[in-house]
Amino acid sequence: MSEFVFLVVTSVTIISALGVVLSNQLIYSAISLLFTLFGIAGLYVFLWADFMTGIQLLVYVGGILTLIIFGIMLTNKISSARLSQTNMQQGIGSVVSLWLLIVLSLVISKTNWYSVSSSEPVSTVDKIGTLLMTKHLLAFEGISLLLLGALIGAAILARKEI
Amino acid sequence: MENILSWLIWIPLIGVGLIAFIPRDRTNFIKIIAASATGIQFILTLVLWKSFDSSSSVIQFAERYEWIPSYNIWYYLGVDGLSIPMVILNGLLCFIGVFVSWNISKAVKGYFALYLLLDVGIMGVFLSLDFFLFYIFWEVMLLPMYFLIGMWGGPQREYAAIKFFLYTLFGSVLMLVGVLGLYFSCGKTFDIIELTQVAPAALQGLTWWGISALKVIWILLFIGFAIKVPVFPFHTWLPLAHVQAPTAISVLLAGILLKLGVYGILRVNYGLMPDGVYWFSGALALLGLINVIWGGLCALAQTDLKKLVAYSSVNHMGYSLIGMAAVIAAGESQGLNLKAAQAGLGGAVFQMFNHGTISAMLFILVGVIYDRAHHREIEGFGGLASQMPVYTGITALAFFAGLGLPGLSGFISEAMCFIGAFPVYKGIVIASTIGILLNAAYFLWAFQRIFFGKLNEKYKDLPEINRLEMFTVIPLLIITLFFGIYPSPYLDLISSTMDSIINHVVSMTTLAGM
Amino acid sequence: MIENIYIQNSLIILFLPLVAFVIQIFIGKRLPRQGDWISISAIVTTLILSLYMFVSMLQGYDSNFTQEWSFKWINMGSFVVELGVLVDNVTIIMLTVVTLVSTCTHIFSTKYLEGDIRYSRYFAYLGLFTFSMNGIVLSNNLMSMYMFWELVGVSSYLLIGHWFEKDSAANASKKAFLTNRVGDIGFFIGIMLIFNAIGSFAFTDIFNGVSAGKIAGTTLTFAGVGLFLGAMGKSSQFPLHIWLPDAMEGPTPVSALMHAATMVAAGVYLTFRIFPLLTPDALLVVAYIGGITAIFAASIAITQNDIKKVLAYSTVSQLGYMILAVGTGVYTAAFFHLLTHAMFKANLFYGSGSVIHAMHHALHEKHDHETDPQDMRNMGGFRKSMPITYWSMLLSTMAIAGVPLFSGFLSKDAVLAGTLSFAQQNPNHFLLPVFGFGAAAITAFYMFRMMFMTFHGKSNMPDLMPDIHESPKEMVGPLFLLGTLSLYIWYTLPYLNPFSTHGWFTDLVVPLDSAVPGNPTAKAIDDGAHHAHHLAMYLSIGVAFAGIGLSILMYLTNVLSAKNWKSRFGVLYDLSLNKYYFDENYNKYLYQPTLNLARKIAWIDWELYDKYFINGFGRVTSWLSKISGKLDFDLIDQILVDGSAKIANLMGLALKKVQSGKIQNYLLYVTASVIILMIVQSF
Amino acid sequence: MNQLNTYLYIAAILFSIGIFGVMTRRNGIAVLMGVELILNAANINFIAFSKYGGMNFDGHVFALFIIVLAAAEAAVALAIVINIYNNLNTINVDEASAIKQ
Repeated sequence: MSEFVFLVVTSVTIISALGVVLSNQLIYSAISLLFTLFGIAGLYVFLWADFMTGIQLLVYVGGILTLIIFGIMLTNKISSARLSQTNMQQGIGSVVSLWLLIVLSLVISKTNWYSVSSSEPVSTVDKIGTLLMTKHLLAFEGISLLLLGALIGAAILARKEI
Repeated sequence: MENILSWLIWIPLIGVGLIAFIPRDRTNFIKIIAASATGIQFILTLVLWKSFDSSSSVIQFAERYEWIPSYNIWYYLGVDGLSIPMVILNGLLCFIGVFVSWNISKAVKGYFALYLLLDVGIMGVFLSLDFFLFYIFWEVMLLPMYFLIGMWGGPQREYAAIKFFLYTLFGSVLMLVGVLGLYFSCGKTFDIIELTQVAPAALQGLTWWGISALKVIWILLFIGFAIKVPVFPFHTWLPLAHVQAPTAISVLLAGILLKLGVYGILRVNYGLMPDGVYWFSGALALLGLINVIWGGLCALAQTDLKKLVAYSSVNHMGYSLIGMAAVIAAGESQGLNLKAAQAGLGGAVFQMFNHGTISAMLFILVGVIYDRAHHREIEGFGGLASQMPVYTGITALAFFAGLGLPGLSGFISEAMCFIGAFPVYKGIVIASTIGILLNAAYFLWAFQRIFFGKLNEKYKDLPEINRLEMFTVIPLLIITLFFGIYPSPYLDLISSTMDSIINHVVSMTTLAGM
Repeated sequence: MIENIYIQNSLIILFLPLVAFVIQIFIGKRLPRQGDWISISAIVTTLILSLYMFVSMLQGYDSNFTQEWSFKWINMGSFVVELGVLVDNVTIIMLTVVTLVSTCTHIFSTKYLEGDIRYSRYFAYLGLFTFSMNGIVLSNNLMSMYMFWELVGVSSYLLIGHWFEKDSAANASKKAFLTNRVGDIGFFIGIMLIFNAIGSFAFTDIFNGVSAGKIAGTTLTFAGVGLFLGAMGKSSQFPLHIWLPDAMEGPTPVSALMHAATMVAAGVYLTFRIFPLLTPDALLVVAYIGGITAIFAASIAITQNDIKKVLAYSTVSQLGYMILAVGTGVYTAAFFHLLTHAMFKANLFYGSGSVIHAMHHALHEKHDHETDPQDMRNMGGFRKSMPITYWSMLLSTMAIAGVPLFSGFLSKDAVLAGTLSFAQQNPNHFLLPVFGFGAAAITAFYMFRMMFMTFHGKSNMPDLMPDIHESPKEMVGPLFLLGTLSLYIWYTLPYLNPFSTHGWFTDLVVPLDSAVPGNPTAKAIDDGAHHAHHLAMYLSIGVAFAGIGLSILMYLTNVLSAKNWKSRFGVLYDLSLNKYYFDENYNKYLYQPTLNLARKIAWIDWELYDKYFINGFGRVTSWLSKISGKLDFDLIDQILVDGSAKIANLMGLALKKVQSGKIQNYLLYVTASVIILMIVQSF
Repeated sequence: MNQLNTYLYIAAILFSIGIFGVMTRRNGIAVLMGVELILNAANINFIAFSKYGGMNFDGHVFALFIIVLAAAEAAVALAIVINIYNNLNTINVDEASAIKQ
């Protein structure tokens, strides 16, 4: 059962990811991205990362994606945003990407990964919280500063007159 | 008279040089120079005639200088009985042509310069005995002609000029290929006289890609010359060029240029490839027949007088072709009928000359009426006989000459062609005698429509032919009459050369090779 | 140079009219009286010379008299053409006839054409004609005969077209020339056939060659028929007869000279000359053509109303007689008929000319330019006003009708006797004498019809009568002279038997044996004709009087109504009146199709062949050149030549693109490089 | 089925797709979406290694940081895009090269 669900989640993720890059209309890409993000959240569930699943849904789906859709709506008329969604690199880009995929796959399959599977899942929230406040405190502070900077910067940039 | 032949060729060129230095508004001076250049040339041709030994068939007055030794090319001039009448005719017609074009008003300087250049080319072709030189003069002739038609011609002159040019260029390209074929297969020489001796043996049994080289070269050269003649399927440039060209150029075109074709066939095809004569003479006679009938019928239907005369040229040259085909009568297979061969070949060469004078006359006369009425529609005239009796008389004589009336030169040559060809090509000759009827029909019908009937009111003030025009026609008329009554001077001039051509064709021919 | 007096004389006779022609044409107009005296003195001189020769011929009285002289005209070694002069009794007689009639015509014309705008030109052409006719007569070879033959055609052309302002005259002249040319083609083919076989044009050589068998059988038949075709054209034989009636558009004296007495007789003269080479088959053709022409033309002449047309058809018919005679072998009879016919027919034409002249003047007085002065329906009762014309014409009419005591009787009788004898020997060909006698009857009928309509009865236009006068003496003189020459006595001297042709003529012109081996000898033919002579004579007198009697009944005493007979034979009458629709049918089935063919050919030549085929080459070439230009530019130049530059450029561009400033490109390169690095690393 | 390699492959696929998107899209926002895909692919790897590396939660923390960064990046990028759009009336990245100056 779970394997079937995993298969569904995986295929949703990959297909909708393809939809993101291939669809002609920007808004479809955004919607495809929504499904991709959902799918990835699903993958997190399989990876026993409950907190990350939540964050993924909250931040990505709730935040970034909303932001993106807003951006699309601000910059495009939805109906007319279908032309020339790709540049002329499409052909060579696909080749390169495919090669990249092949190379990566080769690497993945050739590498003998260190892998120990833990016996059962545990709650991740407290562990992450402890780590953030102890081992990664500095990074945590840094990232919050960055976030603040980005906030201010974005606000300034998005104003009509600079 | 050292180098008389060179002088003949280069005197008009000196004229061109002189004209080049005269201001363009001194038109009379230009005309006088042109007249004197051609006049001197004409006198020289007469001198040449006087000192020519007609009993000999060898090349006379030969001049031979090395020109481009690395390719064995010589500056080789000479005359024999085949070329001398043409040389004289050219001298005469070029001289007359200057007076025919006396009233040219547009770009006189250019006109006469080109005119003299044309003269150089024609004279050169008749005199040169080196193929390379021959070909160069052949092309030299072409260019002035193009400009003379294209700039001083009628309303459709550009079209006519380009057509003439392309047609003849096409022919000369084929000729060039043929000439080169001869050059490489006959020991790398351009010397026509030498080739005459060498070529028959050299071409014997030679094949290119399985086809007899002789036939290929014959056809190539024949088409090149046939376009000039013009032989039936290659004739359509002629009416157009004639109609559009200015009168003097039509005169030269009909009088001389068409003769180059026949001259070339006799000089080159007959001389170099006697085997081919046997092979091709039937076709030659047939083409002659088609020329006669087709040209005659076309002339009958024309409404433009000049076009009628142009088609009459097609018709008349047909007789020449038929006569030429008769040469094989002297062969063994035809029972050594030397009589017929002489009559036919002599008739063909005589017809060449006669057509030169007669059609020149006709074109001058058409020009006279065109200058006055500014059109050439046959139906547009009527009753001119009472208005212009002298002109009518002269035209009548010219027309009668054209329709082959005994007492005028055209008859003798036509009759000789027929009589000569008859033993060999009975059917063709009998069929082509219909041409005699067609000749009479189109000339007389045109004559009636132009001169007979009630005088067209429009033309009741038309001036009579003037002295200058008379001066251009009368000499031709006298020649036509003289040779019509007494052809011997001409035939004596050519007969030994004709005999040598016949002998050459007959003796060189080895039917086994065919 | 030439010692022989006969040759000298004949050459003078030949060339003197030519000299007159040249003078007249160049300066005639500027001379007093427009130079007619030059022509007349020239022609009178030739007449005197001819008469001198004639008299010396009579003095010599040698039936074998022959003089020949020739020179090499063309000499190309083997191909030699000799032209020359042959003088024998026939030539001398013919020369006398030509010069006599020509002299009469000259004199007659001075009045008839008085005041004509081209008076001098007219006399010039007469000179040209006389020259060429003499040339035909004197030729000793086919070549020069053919040449003069055509020249005669030209002078005929010029004289018929004398009044070229009239379209009918212009058409008639052209028609005459072209119809003659048809015959001339046959003539020329005949010449070629003979020359091909024998290699000479001279009559003597030809006859020797024929008897030597150099040419025989079908070829000889064809040659003979070919030569005869020329005679058919010139002598206006069926079916080439169409031009002669139209030729009446020319001045009447011309009709008398050329289209009655001499030129048309040239055809007969030619057949006479070539008789020895005609094969039996060819002779049959000749005989039938002649016979058909004789009766056919006569049947047309019955209904014609134009006085000159009647005479024209009668000429055609009489020429048919002569040809018939040649065909049946009695060719000296043909020549005899030629001689007598020349006299009386010329006279008849002068008479008609005189009548027309009078009519013309009378109409002119009345200012009537509508009425046709040649239409007999406008005449009648001229006998009193024009007595000399009447009597002279009556004499000639008697002659042509074949009334005894007149010349025509003798010659016609000889012809008919020959025909009858031929039919007796070849019963299959019984039609030939039927043609002959039938035509004789019809001739008598229509000739008297003409006389009665013109001179007898009441005038149909009485108001003209006061103005109808006898013609001036220049015109009456020839009438008188030739009228008397219609009497038999001139031809039978020194004998006086009016019923026998025996006389100087038969003594001097003796038939020769045919050169064709196997043909009947002259003696056999002569005997046959002699045998048939009496029967023929009775028959011909019978038919002549029958014709005359019918004519008297219909047109003089009006016992029989011509109108009734006309309606009784409605269809035949129409056919005859319209000349059997020959002109219409020729026009419909010959001229128009030829013209249409010519137009089509010209159209094909110009609009189709030239425009599409020849210009098609141009178009194909220009199309090819466009393609090759395109190839040249697009492929060679743009791709290959510029290509190398472009590749360099492209590489530059490619390298430039690396520095495109576009992040995405950079990303691409980075990714690609990473991949490459990874691959490289893995090896 | 549920082992490390599966997730790595999925991540690799997503990564490749993301790279493709970034390379080929003209629209700035679409490029951004490609970038999101790449980041997500990286996150999947982090989480997967975290699970199969003995439940080491450092991976989770990194993933968290990445999400934060992504959010910041998205905010700034979109601000820039909107600005470009306002100025150049297009958000196609290849046309917006005027910004190079």
